[in-house]
Amino acid sequence: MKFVIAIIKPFKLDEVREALTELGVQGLTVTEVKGFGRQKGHTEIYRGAEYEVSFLPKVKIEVALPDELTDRALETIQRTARTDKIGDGKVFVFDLEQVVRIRTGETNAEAL
Amino acid sequence: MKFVIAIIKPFKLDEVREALTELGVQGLTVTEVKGFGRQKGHTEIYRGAEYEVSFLPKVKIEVALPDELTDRALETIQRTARTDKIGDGKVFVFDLEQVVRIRTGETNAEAL
Amino acid sequence: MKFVIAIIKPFKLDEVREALTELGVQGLTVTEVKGFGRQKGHTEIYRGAEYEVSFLPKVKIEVALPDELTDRALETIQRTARTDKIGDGKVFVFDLEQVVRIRTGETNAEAL
Amino acid sequence: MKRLLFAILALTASSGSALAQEAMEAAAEAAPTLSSGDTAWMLTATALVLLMTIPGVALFYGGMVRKPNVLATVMQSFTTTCLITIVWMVIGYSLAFGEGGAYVGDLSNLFLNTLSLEQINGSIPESVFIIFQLTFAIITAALITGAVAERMKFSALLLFLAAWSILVYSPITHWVWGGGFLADVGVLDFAGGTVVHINSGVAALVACLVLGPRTGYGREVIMPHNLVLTVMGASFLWVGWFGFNAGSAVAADGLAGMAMAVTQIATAAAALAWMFAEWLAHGKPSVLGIASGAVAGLVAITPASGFVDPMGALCIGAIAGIICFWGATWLKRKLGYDDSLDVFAVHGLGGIVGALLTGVFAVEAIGGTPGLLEGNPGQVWTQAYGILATIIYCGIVSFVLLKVIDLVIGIRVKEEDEREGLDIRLHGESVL
Amino acid sequence: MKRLLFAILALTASSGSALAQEAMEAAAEAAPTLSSGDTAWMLTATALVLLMTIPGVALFYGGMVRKPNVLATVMQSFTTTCLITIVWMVIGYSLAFGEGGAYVGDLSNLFLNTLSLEQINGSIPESVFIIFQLTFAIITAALITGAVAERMKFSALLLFLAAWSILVYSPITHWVWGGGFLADVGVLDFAGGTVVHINSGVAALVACLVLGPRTGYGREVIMPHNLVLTVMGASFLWVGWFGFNAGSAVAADGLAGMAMAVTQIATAAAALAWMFAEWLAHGKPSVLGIASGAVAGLVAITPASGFVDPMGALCIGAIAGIICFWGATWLKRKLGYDDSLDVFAVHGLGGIVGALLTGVFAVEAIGGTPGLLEGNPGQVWTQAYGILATIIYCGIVSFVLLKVIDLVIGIRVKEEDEREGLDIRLHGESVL
Amino acid sequence: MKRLLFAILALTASSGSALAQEAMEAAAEAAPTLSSGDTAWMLTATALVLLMTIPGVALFYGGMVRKPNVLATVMQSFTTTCLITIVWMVIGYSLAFGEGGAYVGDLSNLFLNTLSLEQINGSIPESVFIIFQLTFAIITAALITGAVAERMKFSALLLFLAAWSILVYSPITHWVWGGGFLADVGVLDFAGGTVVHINSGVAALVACLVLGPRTGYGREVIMPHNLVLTVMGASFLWVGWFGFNAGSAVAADGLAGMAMAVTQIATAAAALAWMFAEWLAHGKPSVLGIASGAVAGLVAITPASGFVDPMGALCIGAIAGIICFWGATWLKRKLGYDDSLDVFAVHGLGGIVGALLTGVFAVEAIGGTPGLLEGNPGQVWTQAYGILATIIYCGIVSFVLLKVIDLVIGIRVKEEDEREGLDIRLHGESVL
Ligand SMILES: Nc1ncnc2c1ncn2[C@@H]1O[C@H](COP(=O)(O)OP(=O)(O)O)[C@@H](O)[C@H]1O
Ligand SMILES: Nc1ncnc2c1ncn2[C@@H]1O[C@H](COP(=O)(O)OP(=O)(O)O)[C@@H](O)[C@H]1O
Ligand SMILES: Nc1ncnc2c1ncn2[C@@H]1O[C@H](COP(=O)(O)OP(=O)(O)O)[C@@H](O)[C@H]1O
Repeated sequence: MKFVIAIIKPFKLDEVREALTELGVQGLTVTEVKGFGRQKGHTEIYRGAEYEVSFLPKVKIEVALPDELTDRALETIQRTARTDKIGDGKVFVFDLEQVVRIRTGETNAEAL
Repeated sequence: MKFVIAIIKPFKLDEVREALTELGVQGLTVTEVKGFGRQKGHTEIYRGAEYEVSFLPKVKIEVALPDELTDRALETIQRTARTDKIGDGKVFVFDLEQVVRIRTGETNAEAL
Repeated sequence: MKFVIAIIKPFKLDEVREALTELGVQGLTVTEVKGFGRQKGHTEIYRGAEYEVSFLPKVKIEVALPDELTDRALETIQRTARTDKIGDGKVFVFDLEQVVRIRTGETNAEAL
Repeated sequence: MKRLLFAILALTASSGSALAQEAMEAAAEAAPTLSSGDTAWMLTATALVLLMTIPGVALFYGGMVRKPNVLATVMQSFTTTCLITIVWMVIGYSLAFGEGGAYVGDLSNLFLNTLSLEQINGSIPESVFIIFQLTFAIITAALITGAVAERMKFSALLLFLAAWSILVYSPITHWVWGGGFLADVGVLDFAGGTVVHINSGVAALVACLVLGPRTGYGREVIMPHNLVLTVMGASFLWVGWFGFNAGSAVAADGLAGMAMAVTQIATAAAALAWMFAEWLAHGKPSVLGIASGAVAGLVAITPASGFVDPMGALCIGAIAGIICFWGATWLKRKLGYDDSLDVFAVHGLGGIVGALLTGVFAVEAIGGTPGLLEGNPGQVWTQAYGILATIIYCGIVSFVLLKVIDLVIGIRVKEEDEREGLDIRLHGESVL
Repeated sequence: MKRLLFAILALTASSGSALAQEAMEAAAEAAPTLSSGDTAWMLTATALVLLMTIPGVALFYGGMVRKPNVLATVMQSFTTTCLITIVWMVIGYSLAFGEGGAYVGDLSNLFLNTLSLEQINGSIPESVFIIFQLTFAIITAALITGAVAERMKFSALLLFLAAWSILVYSPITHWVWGGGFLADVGVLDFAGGTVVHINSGVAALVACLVLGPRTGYGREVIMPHNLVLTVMGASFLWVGWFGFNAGSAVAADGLAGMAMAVTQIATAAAALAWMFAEWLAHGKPSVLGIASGAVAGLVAITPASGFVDPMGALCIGAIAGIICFWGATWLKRKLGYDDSLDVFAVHGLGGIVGALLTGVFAVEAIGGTPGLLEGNPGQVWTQAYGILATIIYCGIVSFVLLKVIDLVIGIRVKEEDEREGLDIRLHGESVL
Repeated sequence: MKRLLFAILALTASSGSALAQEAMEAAAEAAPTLSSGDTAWMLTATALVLLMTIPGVALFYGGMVRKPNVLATVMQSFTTTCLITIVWMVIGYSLAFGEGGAYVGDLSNLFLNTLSLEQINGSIPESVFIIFQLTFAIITAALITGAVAERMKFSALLLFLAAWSILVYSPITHWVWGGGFLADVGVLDFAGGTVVHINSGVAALVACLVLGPRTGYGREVIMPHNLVLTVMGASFLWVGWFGFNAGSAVAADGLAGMAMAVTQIATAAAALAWMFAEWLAHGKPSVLGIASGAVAGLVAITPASGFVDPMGALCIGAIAGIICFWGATWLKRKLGYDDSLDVFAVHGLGGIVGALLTGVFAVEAIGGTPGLLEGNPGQVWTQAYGILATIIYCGIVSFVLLKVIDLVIGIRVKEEDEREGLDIRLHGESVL
């Protein structure tokens, strides 16, 4: 199994989620994060004091997948989250050793 | 060492934390997340416009563990976080290569 | 490639980010989290009801790195995030299998 | 001819105006006329008392619940405002202030059908008096919602508050202010210590007992989610209370001024008393503490505000602050009930303390009635009588009402709704 | 000599005061004098109406947008307050209330250069009248911002509102309250159903049509980020509206009192009507619903508030609540325009309903004019005439203004700005 | 007999009332009587000024600090309200308005022990005057808290403000309004430019210098956490300021009306001036900017509000907006002190600008005193004299007080408390 972390632009979340659902993904977890990268942040000025705000709001999607779905999931995320503007984000793939579904105690493949 | 990510229902957090502490876990990190899964979300209606809110509030626990504690930790989480209702959440286990405690520079086992 | 998760004290974020940038890190992702550990929380009292608040505000930095940068990054984080007081936090290192940059489709090293 | 002479004499009197003034006033009493000054103040006072409920109580309570219930909580105050307005217009006002007898008014003013443009009450338009009094009916009902917060069914709450306002609030108002039996025996209640605060406090206690504690109460962490809202609410309560107490003079005169002054002093005293008591007891002064203390002081000075002087206010405030602190911390824990936002400890206890101390500190030169300290211990008993009557009647009727509603439609939300939060489950909304 | 006798007679009249009073009043009408009571109320009413915009409208709107636009949204109300103040002082007041003709005032009061300390308007200082009226000009402009929220350029908005206030608001005010042609034909508009609400509602509709829908509208989730703010805003609107409607009596008298009473009743009725309609239609009562309903009721009773009685108010409120609910849910979806915060559905529709129903429910004993129900169907047509005149003039001029500004500097922000949020992009600020 | 004739003549005068009116008024002056209209307005004005501090200042400041300090910050305003109420009742009022001499009042009114129901001050009850003035004492102290936000010990702050109110605020009030030496030389300060704003601004500057900058100041990001609160606070300040300035007429008359008008105009002008200055200087107009500008305008018009006309107000506002913008951005950075929320730049500078410009723009027809523009340059010097006296006395005593308190109990929290946030460390609470 793989565990995929995708950092995307917030307004793309619904689109990505729907595309993954169509692919057969049954669950995922979302976190609001702040991203720092090539995309420049902005300046905020409060009564003359300028602050370089280097972080931009992003959304992090975490999703556990059976191996066979991983490539298509990557492709799907990349396609739907893309706006071709800087700051579109990244996808990271990890090896996932074990999964347990809390409600049932099922593990691994069945637990996804 | 292992790194365990557990997605649970928010009101179970204190119970799970206490159970893990009893087990000997010395630290963990908690994030508020939104989960999408088999448990259905709800509908919000604002002046006639219906929005399917597919995400539910969940809590993510991250905890690094020595290998020998992992199984018991998994079991503990599963037992305490369980309500037998859909949406109880998942536990994911990863291999953890290295740990450093910032304050002391200790690494790996001692750093947990 | 490695994926590093660092839990640090919130007011150290800017310092750590700058130090990593100098090292050549091009991007990272930040989440507000709550940490439980050796550092004790505090008590809140509302109209006589005492609540042990065991969680403290922390910041989680996630950064994907080429292997060769990892050691120096670890050292940098540890140096800059350190206050020598309990609760300074931890750094976790994972193996990262794959990276995709959404905007361009570049993968792995080029995608970082 | 006598009148002519009198009038001329008046105009020739030494000061050239004092007597004339008196003559005019005497005449004015004979045939009451509208005073634009008094009317101006009472229009304002009405707006101020409305401000106490929306957004006052709404925010005061909204800040103290957990985040997934904040909209449901502010909605309760807002809806109560609307609901009681209609109830009052349809029947409540008539039952409270219609002629009637010793226990309740009559039905002569249903739907305010007798109200005319020219009708006057004292020196202000009847319409202003009606709406001023309505704002009291509103806040009394809205206060109760704090005790049942985070777990009562919205439909059941509306039913209960409408029925309660008609069957409990209107009659008790009639007893005290509508020429009923408590007025007759001389119970002092300037602005509603009995009618508003003991009344709502007792109903609140009964309601939270009938309803049972919140799921997880005493075991899980149930903390206020945003006390900034609570401080805002307390601020609007304080500012609005000038309308409540000084408005109860129903005139812009020295009595109104004195009521405002003692209100300010008692509130500050109670707030500091609670804060310092907490500082001593728990090691830290909290903003929830000082805000709660301020409300306790406002409550306690309410019945007294037209009867006591600044020193009396200082004492009443300080005593109320400490007793309500004790009620919200020690007593509640001891008795084990879950009055979510301490309506009983603050309004019930505070109202009782205030009503009794009115009997102690009343100053004849201000309100016309001396209190214990001026040698009239009987007033304390009279006050106690009023308190008891209110507690017994309100307690019983509230209990019966809740039980009946529970039987018919149920008063408590499902546990699942409590877990997920009332905002989403009952109202389909959430704060992001 | 006749006068002497009259005066003496007056003082000797049976009641000893009634006649004297009348004599005084008659005299007072001849040479108007300042009434401190009326002035007290109008100073207060002015503060109350200002409260409606800041923080009222600011919060009402601010809570309904998405979080990255909240500061931009509250800033629009705040800046409008400042901008219109200057516009009004420089020229707006003169155009609205300067002598002039049937369509617009003249330029005799530019920069308020004729204002003196002693100048009186009725029984209050001219200065108070000017600022009271200013607060109406402010809120009318501020209301429009709700329709263009989350996507209009700040600079274009300021330009538009300044020009609109001069070219649309001031003339229409003159038509109705400045002795213009709508006043002449007998259009009833006690506190601004036409001048304020239909006017802002129509401008809002035009503006959101010219501007186009928000990016993602209808496809993406665009939800209110914090309805606690919206409830607070609705509360300040409600409380402040007492100044709006009862203040429009420009005196602290029975008419002001009646205006306050009917305002309270209609608002509650509309709020409950909207809430129950929603409960039926969508299964849940929402706080956004009841708050919107309250505002709809406030809007609808505005033109009627000095003309109808409590029963009329109850009907007007209930009808307006349901129609505005229908407008904000069904009609808007049907027509497909993106009026971000439903300014047209609430203020436009609500204003039209209220203006028409004023013609239906007007009671001669209250405002001097009978309505349809008292056998004067013509009044409904007169009302319709006023509505139409306002819609046509306001619609055309608003459209032209927006098109011109669009040509010159552009009226819409870049899509990127919309995506990232106006707070950061236009104002360099954010809520953490 | 003369009086009789006069009275009859009065009643027979051509208009039938004008002369009678005058006769009455003349008589009234001889023996002052209560005016219900004036009293109505002053009751209201008192509520409005209280609104300025709670929730006004509390929110204005609370929104500008970092989130972990927001409760501590609003608590400072709330507690100050309570504390100064008691201080004022016990001794402050007596020192400020007791007979006394040129520099300070006497102790004849300790604990308000001479206050009676009938006592009158001008045309309003003494009780109302006392509480109205109390609200000024409250806000002056509360304003100071902005300079020491996020790092001062709560206990030390309470001690300092209590002592400061007694030793600085009361005497300076006596100088200007209590018949003291600044009144004698003819310093114009209608509503407190000197007494309230320069005074609090200077104390604030001294306090932040003695306290030292916040940990991380100038290096770390220290940004306002929620400017919605700040805009709300600014709104309540603005609305409440009508009570502050128009209330300082202590009557509901033409002067009150004019004060309200110029307040509105100057505020709008200053807000826009700050906003446009910032737009030019930094490329973006910010909501913090326009809100700050509004407060700067309110401050600057305060001393002038009973003395200038609308054009003067426009100028004063515009000038103050720009100077305070310069003070909060350029000057503060240049001098390097850390006045957390710019109390000195807004209230100190704004107060000085306003006090001086009062001497420039004063109009004899309004306030009885001509200014520079009407050929009386001396008034500017008189104003400067008042400013200097205040700065010197306030500066020295504030400094000594702080140093003494620092020696005895320490005035600054531990660095750890600053890092973790005052809410949790000092008050055991947090906003979730
Ligand atoms: N090395 C990295 N480790 C973790 N997160 C990263 C890394 N690089 C980028 N990110 C995340 O991806 C987001 C987008 O990256 P950015 O460099 O701005 O644009 P792009 O993805 O188009 O190159 C960043 O805001 C950050 O959240
Ligand atoms: N494949 C997945 N990857 C990541 N998170 C998941 C995945 N499946 C479920 N989750 C998380 O677990 C939560 C519970 O899952 P759900 O399917 O609703 O119920 P259950 O765990 O009882 O089957 C989800 O809300 C989501 O946060
Ligand atoms: N085993 C762990 N797994 C995950 N997070 C941990 C673990 N131990 C500590 N942490 C995180 O690190 C933070 C600091 O740890 P703590 O024990 O308080 O101090 P120190 O790092 O100085 O030993 C905690 O608040 C928590 O967020």
